[in-house]
Amino acid sequence: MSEPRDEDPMTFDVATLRKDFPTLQREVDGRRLIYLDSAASSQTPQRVLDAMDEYYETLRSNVERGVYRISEVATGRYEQARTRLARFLGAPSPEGVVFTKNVTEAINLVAYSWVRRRLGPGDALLTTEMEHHANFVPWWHAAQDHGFELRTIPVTEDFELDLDAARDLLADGKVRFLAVGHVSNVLGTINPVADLIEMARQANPDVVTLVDGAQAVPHLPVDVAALDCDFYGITAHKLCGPTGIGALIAKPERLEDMPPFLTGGSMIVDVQLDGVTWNHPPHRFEAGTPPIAEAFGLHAACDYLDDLGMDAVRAHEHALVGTFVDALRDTEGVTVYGPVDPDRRSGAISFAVDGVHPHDLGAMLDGHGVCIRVGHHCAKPLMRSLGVNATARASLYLYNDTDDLAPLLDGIAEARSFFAR
Amino acid sequence: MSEPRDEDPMTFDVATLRKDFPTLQREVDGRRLIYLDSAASSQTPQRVLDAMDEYYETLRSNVERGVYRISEVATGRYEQARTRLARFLGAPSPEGVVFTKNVTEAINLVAYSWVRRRLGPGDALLTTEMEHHANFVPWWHAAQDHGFELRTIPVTEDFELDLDAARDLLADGKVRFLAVGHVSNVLGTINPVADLIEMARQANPDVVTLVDGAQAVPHLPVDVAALDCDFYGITAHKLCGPTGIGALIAKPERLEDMPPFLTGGSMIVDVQLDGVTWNHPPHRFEAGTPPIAEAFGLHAACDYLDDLGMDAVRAHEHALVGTFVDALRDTEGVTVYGPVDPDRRSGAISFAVDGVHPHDLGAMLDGHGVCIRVGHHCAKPLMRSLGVNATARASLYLYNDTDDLAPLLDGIAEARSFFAR
Amino acid sequence: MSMEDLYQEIILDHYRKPHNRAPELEGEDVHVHHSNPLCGDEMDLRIRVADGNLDAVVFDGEGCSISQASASAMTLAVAERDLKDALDLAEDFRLMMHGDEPRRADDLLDGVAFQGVARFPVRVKCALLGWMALRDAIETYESGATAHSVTYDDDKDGS
Amino acid sequence: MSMEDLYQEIILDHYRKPHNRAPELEGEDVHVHHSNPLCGDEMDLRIRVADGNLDAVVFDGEGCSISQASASAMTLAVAERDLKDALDLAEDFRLMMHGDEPRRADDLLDGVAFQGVARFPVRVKCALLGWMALRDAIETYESGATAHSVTYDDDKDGS
Ligand SMILES: Cc1ncc(COP(=O)(O)O)c(C=O)c1O
Ligand SMILES: Cc1ncc(COP(=O)(O)O)c(C=O)c1O
Repeated sequence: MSEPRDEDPMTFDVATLRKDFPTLQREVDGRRLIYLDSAASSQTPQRVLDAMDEYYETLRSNVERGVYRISEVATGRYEQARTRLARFLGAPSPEGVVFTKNVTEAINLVAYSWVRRRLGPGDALLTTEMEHHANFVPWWHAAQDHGFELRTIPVTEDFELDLDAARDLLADGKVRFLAVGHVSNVLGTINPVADLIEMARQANPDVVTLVDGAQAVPHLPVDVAALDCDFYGITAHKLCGPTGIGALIAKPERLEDMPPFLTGGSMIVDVQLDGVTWNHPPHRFEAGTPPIAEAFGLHAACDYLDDLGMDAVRAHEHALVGTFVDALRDTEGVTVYGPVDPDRRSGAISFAVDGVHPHDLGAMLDGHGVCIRVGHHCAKPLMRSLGVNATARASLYLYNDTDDLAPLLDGIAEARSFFAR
Repeated sequence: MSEPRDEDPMTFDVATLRKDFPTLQREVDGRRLIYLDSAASSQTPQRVLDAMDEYYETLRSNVERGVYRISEVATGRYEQARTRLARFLGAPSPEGVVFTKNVTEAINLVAYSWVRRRLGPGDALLTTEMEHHANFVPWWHAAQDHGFELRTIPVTEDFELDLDAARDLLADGKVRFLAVGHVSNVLGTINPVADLIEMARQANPDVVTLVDGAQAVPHLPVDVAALDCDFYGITAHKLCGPTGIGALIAKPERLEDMPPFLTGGSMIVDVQLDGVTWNHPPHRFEAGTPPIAEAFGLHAACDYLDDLGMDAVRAHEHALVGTFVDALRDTEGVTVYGPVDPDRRSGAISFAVDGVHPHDLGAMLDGHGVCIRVGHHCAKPLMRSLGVNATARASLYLYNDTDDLAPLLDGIAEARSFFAR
Repeated sequence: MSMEDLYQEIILDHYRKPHNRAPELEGEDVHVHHSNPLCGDEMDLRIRVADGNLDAVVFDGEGCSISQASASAMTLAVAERDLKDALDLAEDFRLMMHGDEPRRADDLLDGVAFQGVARFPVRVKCALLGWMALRDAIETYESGATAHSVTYDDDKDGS
Repeated sequence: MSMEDLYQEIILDHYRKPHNRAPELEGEDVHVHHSNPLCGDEMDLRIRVADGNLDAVVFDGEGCSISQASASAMTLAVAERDLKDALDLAEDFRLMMHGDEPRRADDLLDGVAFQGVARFPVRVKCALLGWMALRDAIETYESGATAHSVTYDDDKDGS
């Protein structure tokens, strides 16, 4: 992804844009709802809901098989969503776009259809200590069953991946698969994934690579072709889209010789009692009735984000995260876990408040109408490496602004005076 | 399931009820849309759409982790959907209800977490020749990889399962798993699943059983406890629910010692770099962000159907399918594939028209605003046993009525005079 | 989109009285079998080559009116053409099915009647079935083989 | 639902000055470790039994104010009770967390202050952590073992 261009810093008007998001209109105890949990799931603009309604209200039918018009149109629109997503991410062709239910399924697909079928004793899979469980447990589980080695890149004191350690871990050439998160959901760190991929290829030209883009695509302009990874995973509910849909974006040739994962209808071309002919990708990997309405919604989410401009989204968050991080660091008793420099981070900000357990902080902030997440954020290995059991996390998105800061700081102050001796 | 009670035959007014379904309100070429493809996907009532909107518009947040109120409420509602579905199906407890993206995933879950981990050379899995690919290909694929034997119960000339043959196939006691469809999506046949399960248990008391309920639950009162199967699969988009969600209903104890299938967030309680503690069922099997809005929608679909009464739905369709089958059988050049007696069948009616290829028939009917499905209906093994490449299928649901029959018959007549010499 | 756009009289004629429909071909050089199990279409196509030209092309199989009629019209359009020329014509037909104006409308003969099918996306693959089988047969011939079998999925037209 | 319902003064007192919080217990009979990794709660509970009575109960660990305060209040409520009686009290507390009126409000001592927590579903498991650890410790003792470790998921309260 590229940093926002300095000339022509596109911007948007947050106050106007907030009106697009129905849940942001509601009040809690007479206060404006301050939503700082978009890293868990983003709000959904009306336009995305309208796109799904259009399907349900005028085109409700199954796809890929109908000879009647509403089904033909629905099928065309479902396939357009694939093309739209490919374009949104700079993927060379829609043939590499497989719709899944979320990014977790996308990663598991690769774990089952590639890693479990190819890695064994003597091989290694390299991931990192800062992964979300979705990009860690599938590899761990596969390693258990298939006897390959799981290696993890540690995190430095600056909350970045330790690239020297990575180089060492790659040195023996045994790493056949690299799985790395693009942006950490806990630290906000933007990882140098293109560099890591290149480094891995230098150690083993046949290495296959997967990037977990769940926290990157909502916030940064992403160009998967430039990253040159084999697989890239996304999840719609974090990028203004609906629940129930995600995608695996793959190099089409990579899918060509992969056996299917889920099997059933639509993913085969022929079934005899004694043999099956798999369909071509991406259909080979989409068994059963897909999330149709959700694909309409995801299409609209790509439109929504592109209309704002991902450069502008990044520019807005870049400024905002700087403000938030600085303010939190200036608050007595607050420790921020994550890079300080907004160039190196996205909008997920983890922090601790002295003497206040994250649970208590979350409850206190809820009393202020402020929604933050507390806990391990599905990143236990990282929590261990940070030496904490849980953190509080405020995470920003395009509808957040500086007016969301004061309620957060007020809540923290109140929690401190309430709980801390 | 029980046949509708004779005393108090509940009924409903189809004309009124059609107003609940937005897509049925639309016209095609100035004609009322006649939707006869509910076996592929049903229409969705407004109430289901409203339930999803409620989530997106007032409670948009992730579930299972939030300490703030909208997330707590959303989590509670997500879990209520589980309880509601358990009640709808007579399942003993919500702990056995795992939400999936469709029934295909539900069946694959069992294929990966049970069958693939337990069956091997010397074992057999018994299924039938009339299965949808979703309940066939996963077993075939597992058999390929793990070397167990796949046996299939043939279909009689009356379009029913051959129970004598089933008994023979079970006789050697090697069948450790039985997978059978409750209602055929092609023939409409209602299979005697409870009897088959008992028969399989007599041959091997430890047999584990799965019923594919995709075509049963929308149309018949189903009581999974009475069936006494280990696993029962459903898919929401066929039962007035949204796309993007299905469920596996399991005996809770059966899930207890099953390893997970998809892995990632929410399905573990602890991850260390050297070990993982799986969460309890059903959460162990729900990795990643679930289809939240879709669960709201499925809940509303259960409410909608229960308010009508599944006995009434069955009574309505029982009468209607009799009328349709009789009328088609009385039409010159039409052959119906499936039981004649409405007691033995549900509303999916496959047929052939002499001298008219199903594709041409479908296109011609589309010109009359009539939506039917043509092709192999993801049941190639059955097609082979019927000796055809494709059939036309008209399938009925609660919003169909006798006024949908004439347009179908008119279209068939026109197709015959157009195409047949 | 009306039924008349799809089912022109000329198409129905080919469907009712197909040309060059036969289960066998004497002296065949290549036999290809193409199927689209999703539609239930099956097509056997046989060619005989003489002096680099298509000396005979026959088809057989099962399918909807569009696929059968298109194959029939195809056999007439490619008769006696040299192999390269026939491939070029097949490409012209394919592009026409994707909405282009045909470059060689005259050479396609009755094949141009299928232009309207382009507006019925699910039927495009039916119209292409015979042409794609022909292309495969010629390529199979050029590779030195005598038989080939292809199964289509929903979206591919062999391109 | 106000913060005051959740964080009563009595609860905050236990949080700020916990009773029977200690990393060790001389002559301990059972040590259990309970954790709820989803919240980041960890609890070590140690008991010493004399003549069938709880001679000493100490806890240690990390957790939110509710879990720490509830464990503190628990140690006072069960002190010197016989094992069966303590289990019964634990069950009373558990049912209170599920919305029931406590049968033994007097015996729960400061434990009744946690009644309001029942209205905060995500915090119920925090309040239960110490009590469930106690129950486990007693059951472990009765089974003849000396240590046990339990990890909770999101929805279970050990019931
Ligand atoms: C009997 C049967 N089983 C399974 C399925 C697959 O359902 P889904 O595509 O929703 O997974 C279907 C529907 O297509 C069906 O009719
Ligand atoms: C970095 C990262 N990867 C993966 C996931 C999993 O996403 P989902 O739950 O949509 O599968 C998340 C979000 O929870 C995430 O933040």
